[in-house]
Amino acid sequence: MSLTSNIILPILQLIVIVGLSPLVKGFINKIEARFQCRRGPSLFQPYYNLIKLLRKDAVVSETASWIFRATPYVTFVSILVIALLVPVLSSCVPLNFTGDVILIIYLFALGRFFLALSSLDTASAFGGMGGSREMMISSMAEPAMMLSVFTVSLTVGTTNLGNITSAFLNSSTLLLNPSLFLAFAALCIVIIAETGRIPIDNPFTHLELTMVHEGMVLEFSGRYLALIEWASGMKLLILLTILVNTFLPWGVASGLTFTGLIISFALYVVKIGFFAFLIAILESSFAKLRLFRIPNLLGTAFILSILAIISLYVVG
Amino acid sequence: MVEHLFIISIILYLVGALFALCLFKWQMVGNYVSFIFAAIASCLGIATAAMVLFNSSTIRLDFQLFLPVIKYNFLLDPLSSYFILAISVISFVASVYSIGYTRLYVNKRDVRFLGFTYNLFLMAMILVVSANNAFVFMIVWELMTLVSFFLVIFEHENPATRKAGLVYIVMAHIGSGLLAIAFFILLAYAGSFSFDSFRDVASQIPAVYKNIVFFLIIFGFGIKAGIFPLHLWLPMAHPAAPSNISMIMSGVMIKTAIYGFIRFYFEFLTPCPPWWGVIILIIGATSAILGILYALMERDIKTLLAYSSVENVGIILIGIGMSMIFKSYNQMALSSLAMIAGLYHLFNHAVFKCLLFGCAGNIYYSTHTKNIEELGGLIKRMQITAPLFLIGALSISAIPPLNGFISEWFIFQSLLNGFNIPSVIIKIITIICGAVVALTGALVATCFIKAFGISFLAIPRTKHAEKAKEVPVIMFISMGLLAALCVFMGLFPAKIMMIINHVNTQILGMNILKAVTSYDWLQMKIVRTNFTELSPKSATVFGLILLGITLGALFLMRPKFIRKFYETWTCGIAPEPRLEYTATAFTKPFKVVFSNLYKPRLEVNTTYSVPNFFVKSIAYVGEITPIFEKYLYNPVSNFVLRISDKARLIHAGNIHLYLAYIFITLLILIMFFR
Amino acid sequence: MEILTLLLIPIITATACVFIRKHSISKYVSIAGSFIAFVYNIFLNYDVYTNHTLSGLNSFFYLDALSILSTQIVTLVGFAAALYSAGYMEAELHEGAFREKRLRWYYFLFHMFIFTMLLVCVSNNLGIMWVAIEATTLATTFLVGFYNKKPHQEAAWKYIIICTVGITLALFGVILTYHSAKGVIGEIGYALNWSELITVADKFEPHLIRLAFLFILIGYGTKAGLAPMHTWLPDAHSQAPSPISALFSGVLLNCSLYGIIRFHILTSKCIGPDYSGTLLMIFGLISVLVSIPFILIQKDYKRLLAFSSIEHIGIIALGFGFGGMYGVYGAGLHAFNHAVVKSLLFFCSGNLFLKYKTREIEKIKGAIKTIPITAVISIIAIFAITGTPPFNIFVSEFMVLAGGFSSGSVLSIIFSSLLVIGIVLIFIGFIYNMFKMIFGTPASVIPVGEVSKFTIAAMLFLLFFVLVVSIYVPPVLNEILHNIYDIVRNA
Amino acid sequence: MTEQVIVSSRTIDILAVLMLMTTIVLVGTSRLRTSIWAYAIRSFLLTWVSGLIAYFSGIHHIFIATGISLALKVILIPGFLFYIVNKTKVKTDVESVINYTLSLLISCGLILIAYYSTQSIIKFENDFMGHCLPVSLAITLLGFFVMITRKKAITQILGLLAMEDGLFFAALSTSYGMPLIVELGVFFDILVSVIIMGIYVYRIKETFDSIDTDSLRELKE
Repeated sequence: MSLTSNIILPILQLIVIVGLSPLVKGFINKIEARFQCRRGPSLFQPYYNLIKLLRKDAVVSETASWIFRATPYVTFVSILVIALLVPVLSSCVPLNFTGDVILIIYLFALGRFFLALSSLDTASAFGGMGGSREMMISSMAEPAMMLSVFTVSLTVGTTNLGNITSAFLNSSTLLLNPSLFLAFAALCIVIIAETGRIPIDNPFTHLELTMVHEGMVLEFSGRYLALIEWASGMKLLILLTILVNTFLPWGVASGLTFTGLIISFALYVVKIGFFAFLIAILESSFAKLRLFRIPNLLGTAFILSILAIISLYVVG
Repeated sequence: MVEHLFIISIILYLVGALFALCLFKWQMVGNYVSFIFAAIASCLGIATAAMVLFNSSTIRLDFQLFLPVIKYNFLLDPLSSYFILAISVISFVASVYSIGYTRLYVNKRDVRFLGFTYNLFLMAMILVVSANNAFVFMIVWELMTLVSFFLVIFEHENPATRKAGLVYIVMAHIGSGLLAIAFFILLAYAGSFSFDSFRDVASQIPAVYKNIVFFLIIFGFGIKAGIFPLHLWLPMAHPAAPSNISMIMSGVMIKTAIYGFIRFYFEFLTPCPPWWGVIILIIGATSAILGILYALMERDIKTLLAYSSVENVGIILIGIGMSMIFKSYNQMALSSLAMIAGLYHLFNHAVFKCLLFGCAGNIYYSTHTKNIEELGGLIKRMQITAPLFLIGALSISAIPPLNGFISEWFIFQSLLNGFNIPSVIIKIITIICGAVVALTGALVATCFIKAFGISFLAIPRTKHAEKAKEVPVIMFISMGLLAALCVFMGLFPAKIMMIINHVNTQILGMNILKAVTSYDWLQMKIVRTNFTELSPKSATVFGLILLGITLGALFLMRPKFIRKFYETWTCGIAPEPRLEYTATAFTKPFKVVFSNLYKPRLEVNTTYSVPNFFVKSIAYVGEITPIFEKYLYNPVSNFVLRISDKARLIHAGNIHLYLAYIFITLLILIMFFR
Repeated sequence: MEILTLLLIPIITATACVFIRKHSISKYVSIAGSFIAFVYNIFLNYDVYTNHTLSGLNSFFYLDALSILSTQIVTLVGFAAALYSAGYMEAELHEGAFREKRLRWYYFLFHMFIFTMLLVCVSNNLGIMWVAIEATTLATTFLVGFYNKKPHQEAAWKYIIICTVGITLALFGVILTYHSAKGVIGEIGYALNWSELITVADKFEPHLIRLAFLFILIGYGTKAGLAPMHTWLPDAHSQAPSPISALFSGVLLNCSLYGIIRFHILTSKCIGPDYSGTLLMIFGLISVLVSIPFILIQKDYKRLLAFSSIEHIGIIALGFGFGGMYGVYGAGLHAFNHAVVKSLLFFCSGNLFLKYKTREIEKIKGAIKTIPITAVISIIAIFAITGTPPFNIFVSEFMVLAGGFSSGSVLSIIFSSLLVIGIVLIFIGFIYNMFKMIFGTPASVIPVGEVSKFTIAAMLFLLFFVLVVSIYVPPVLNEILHNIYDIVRNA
Repeated sequence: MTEQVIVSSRTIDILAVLMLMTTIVLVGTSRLRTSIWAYAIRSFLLTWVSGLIAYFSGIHHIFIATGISLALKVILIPGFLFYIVNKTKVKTDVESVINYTLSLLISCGLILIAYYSTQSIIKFENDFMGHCLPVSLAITLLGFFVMITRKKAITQILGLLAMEDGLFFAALSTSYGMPLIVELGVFFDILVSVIIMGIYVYRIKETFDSIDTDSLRELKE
């Protein structure tokens, strides 16, 4: 592929992911508000919050060390790098060569690692609690995620998301595979766990004993909080993107034509919107699970993904 | 040339040992001398290994010295030199580190003895991986065990240390006994002790004997490698030894067992049936997951690191096992891919585990405690140790762009390639191992977040931690080297793979360097498999660019950004250590989730100043049951002792009985052997 | 003639010791005597080394590689023991364990003991060999009961009764051999001379020889401490003074085994090696297995060492039973190594006893603090005796095992595998007890410091051989071992 | 084969059986002095045998051996034993571990074993003195048996002596005795060992004030 595309596409992807991620949050909040018969804040409220926070100075705990101050940047940047590794509008990913889905998973781990550290850094009990719970949930989610990803990459024969998407685009019959549906189900559960939505974790609570993700970031403020919020928003969007562009890749531009990009963008927005809508329904129709029920849910995901693999191997 | 270097390095080790012993008065000097000798010798070792590897040659040294009937053969081929490389790198670093660390003991204990055994230990390890003769191998193997045993019981006043030493030497010796039987069975076919003859008869040994040898080897080397459930000695001995010794034991000594596995399974016992590989694979997966689960529950930082060594050995064995499976299905390219994964992780683990043990040593040096519950806030007091430990922690949890990630990635790639295996069962087993590795990775991250966060961050929990201060500079120099190595091996995997490829070409006869490396559109060398490519270098570059952009944008948005410092909000009270989250609490969720494995036992006993009203103190005891000791080791040993106790009736002290023995023996012989 | 001189040296020393009343002199006399014997024997060594056999007094004496190895061991350990008893008995004397004038008899019997053992090794006539072996028992009975308390008398009684019975049975074997030899040779006088018998052994009457070997095995086996005839051994070893125990384990057992081996060679020349070899293997293995439990749960460290002697005699027997280059060479080397190391260990135990006044393992702690030199030496010796590389016993055990595995027969492979397991278990027992005694911090107020110079000298002397042989077998020894292999093989 | 040889061989066989009977007496009796007498008689018979053999084989050194054994085994040693018995003033009856009828039965079994195990050898000998080897083996085994079952220290000595008689008889009957030097050595050993044992019997009596070997059970695991 030409040099121009290698310049343009990354920028496009970054703009889309970075730009749209607050909107997704806003959208979900709006829908949920509707379900609760409220008018709810405006779609663009998250943008206002971010801008407000970015304008502010930060208050830092005096027990905290440089780890605490480095964390927001690490998290944010690691997510940005991931944003370059997933196919968003076009199936040819700019940084295809730099890494595959395994790299993506471990880049998420990088951000999580630093968040958990900084949660311990400010000698407060809530942070540690949030951190340990977060680690527990993500560890439980890890095998299911890995296996469902493996299922997909084994059907296609590559672990590069870009190649996966294009392969599915080229032959849609590949997609009609029961094991892929199992993998899809598993991945959905995993994504909910990873992004800390209900029923795993409640992103709106600040009730101490129920906090998981919020507990970790409790001590951040100002610019740091903005970066972390934004990063988590982007994480949600990226995971959704992976989901849609892997399992329903229709319309994703294979080349780099202007029209193609426009179409795929439009379809992309629709798909993401759809899934955001589903999340909103889910969140407003379920209650949060007890902490030690969560492993059962993730275990289910794991079983699903194992079934996916086995069916792939045994049936073919 | 090379052989001279090799011999010189061995001699230097010996000289260092003797010097250490000879300098009676000046312990400090003896200390310096012995460790400097060791450092020089290990440099020579590095040079030797590098030479052999780069003009991938094999060099034989045969001596007919000393003992009559037996020859002393040594062989430097790529495989052994790869291990010599690892050992020498680690021992160089450790020697430099020891110069500083040993000050802890000067004029308190006999440092001369430490230096003496230390040098012998390094020499023994080098000889183990270069021996080419069963007899020599057994000698140096046991020498290694013996010397390390003396290092383990260096502080023998402490009963725990004595127990550790006892368990270590006993288990190690059982292992060597099994090894000896394996060697002898091979000898019965080869007719000579030399490994060359073993290689020659490899194909002629009948299957049943091969299987016997296979299992003997699993146990013989497995004990040294610390695979579950033979790991018992490892978490006892490694913490008991001085930190500079645990660096080496955990870093490279247990790897000599891996060397043994490779030697046997890829040279003496070829061709091996697939199920051998499967067994190794399963053993690896089990050790990995169980090792990290036990590490998670540990509060003693060195024990934690020891358990994590068990886990990493497991991961290495997964690589080796995959390689064996592919080899027995004659898919050499994949086999060498898996071998790359295993050997890469082997080197990585050596590096970061050595780094981490070094940091643990620093902590012990300045706080005199190994219990992380008593630490905290060290990041402000030990400002160089902290980042070093962080780098170690990041790379052991396989966080890109550090070296741990690369080998993890390769492991995943080779496990994914399991779909090439004909048998469905094995396919499924490999993929389940993939899931296990994923879970392990996540748990490792948790474990080391705990280790780093609790011991380095927030407020000191005890006086030890408050009074902590930075350690002598010389200890950093070495560990800085290791940290740099972590980053380097993370960013330039192709270089390391070039080295490992020499090993592959030797033991698998397969050169896949072309297949696994290529160039991207920026003409940077990247790693690739049949699934995908990986270029941590450029990923990092892009990451840095993006970081720059982010910072720039933020600066533009608010040029004069300032931070205000306040104390943490703890619901109104002033923050104090007792409010902090502890290591136990941090891993509590896992204890609940995996309670079937841990069988946790907890008791809370409260003492009242006024009964049932005013609590004076609450003692909380929570511990996990060591199931392997309880359900495996104790029953066996009790059984043996009970039998022996029964046997005492033979010597009842009655002379008539004694005469009757003779009489009956006589009659039996007369009746039946006449 | 040279051989006669070798025999005269201890006799002269013994008589001299009787007449010297003062211990301060007699100890030097005995040391000197045994030292001369030791040096002299080295020269004899070279004679045998050059011309393979040596005979004297119109072939009444006969020296070949097998016997020179034994005499070498006798004189070597004998010298060390003399050196050691100089220090040990003096310390005991100061303790008031016995009156000074009894020491004369101690030295007299000591050297008579050495004399009888030398006679065993050098006599050409198998009958005389029998007489000499019986004589060793008689010479040592009073040494076993030297302290003359209840346990010592009991040990002495058991010792003399059991051993005499055994030896008596052996006499039956000798008679049968003589009978069958007369059938072939006819001429009476030389009919029991080894040098004659070996030439005509193939013409013997097989049934007689088979029966004869059984009696010899039982009889001399009793003296050699092969299980299940070993029962006298722990008692005698634990009750005798440490230098005597050292001689017992190191030398006496070897001498009796030497007798068995002679007949083993005859038998295998007559009816092939399998019969006697298998018997040796069986008894060797039984001895190893029997010793395991008692080593694992032992409470008395001298008994511990005694049982370990049983094990090692078993290993030597196994080695000869396996046969083959590795087996025989290893067995011979093992005999030497075991003699040296075990005597060294008994010396260590003696020092422990002098320091702690008890033979119970439980009551000893932190020896490395109180008697550092002894402790370090005993650590080395313990690792050596358990066959841990890089020490000498490992080499010989390794060769014996190699002989077992490479001999090809399934039985011997099974036996050697069992042997390996046994060795490992015994190692465990030893190390466990070593931890109890050597390490840790001494419990009560034991004065720090070694007891006597002589004891340390003796231990260092033996330690030297331990360390040397563990990395280097001297050419003389090597040649002798090869000759032994030839002797056994030519049968 | 000349008349005289046959006669003497028959006589020797008869003497052999007599010796066996004395040994059975040793097994069967419950009186210490009786068993010492039995030993003396057996030794006398043995001396007779060796005299006979010396006579018709005409080998001179056997005469010497005969003389020595007469002096030693018939006179000296029994005398010494009687002396010990008187000196230690033990109760003069023998306790046995197992009762007498049973031990007699067992001794029958032992005699059978002796015959059984030597038959393969006798087959190859001429019929001349066919009983001697089995009988001597039987005597040895019986002596051994006595050592095992009798509790008194002295009876153990007697058992030992019985064994040695058996051996001498074997040596004489099969091959006209051993070479003289060996014979002398053996005699010497026997004498010394009996003396030493006697001394120990005395000492044990002193310290344990009984010569019952059951009291010697301190040394055990």
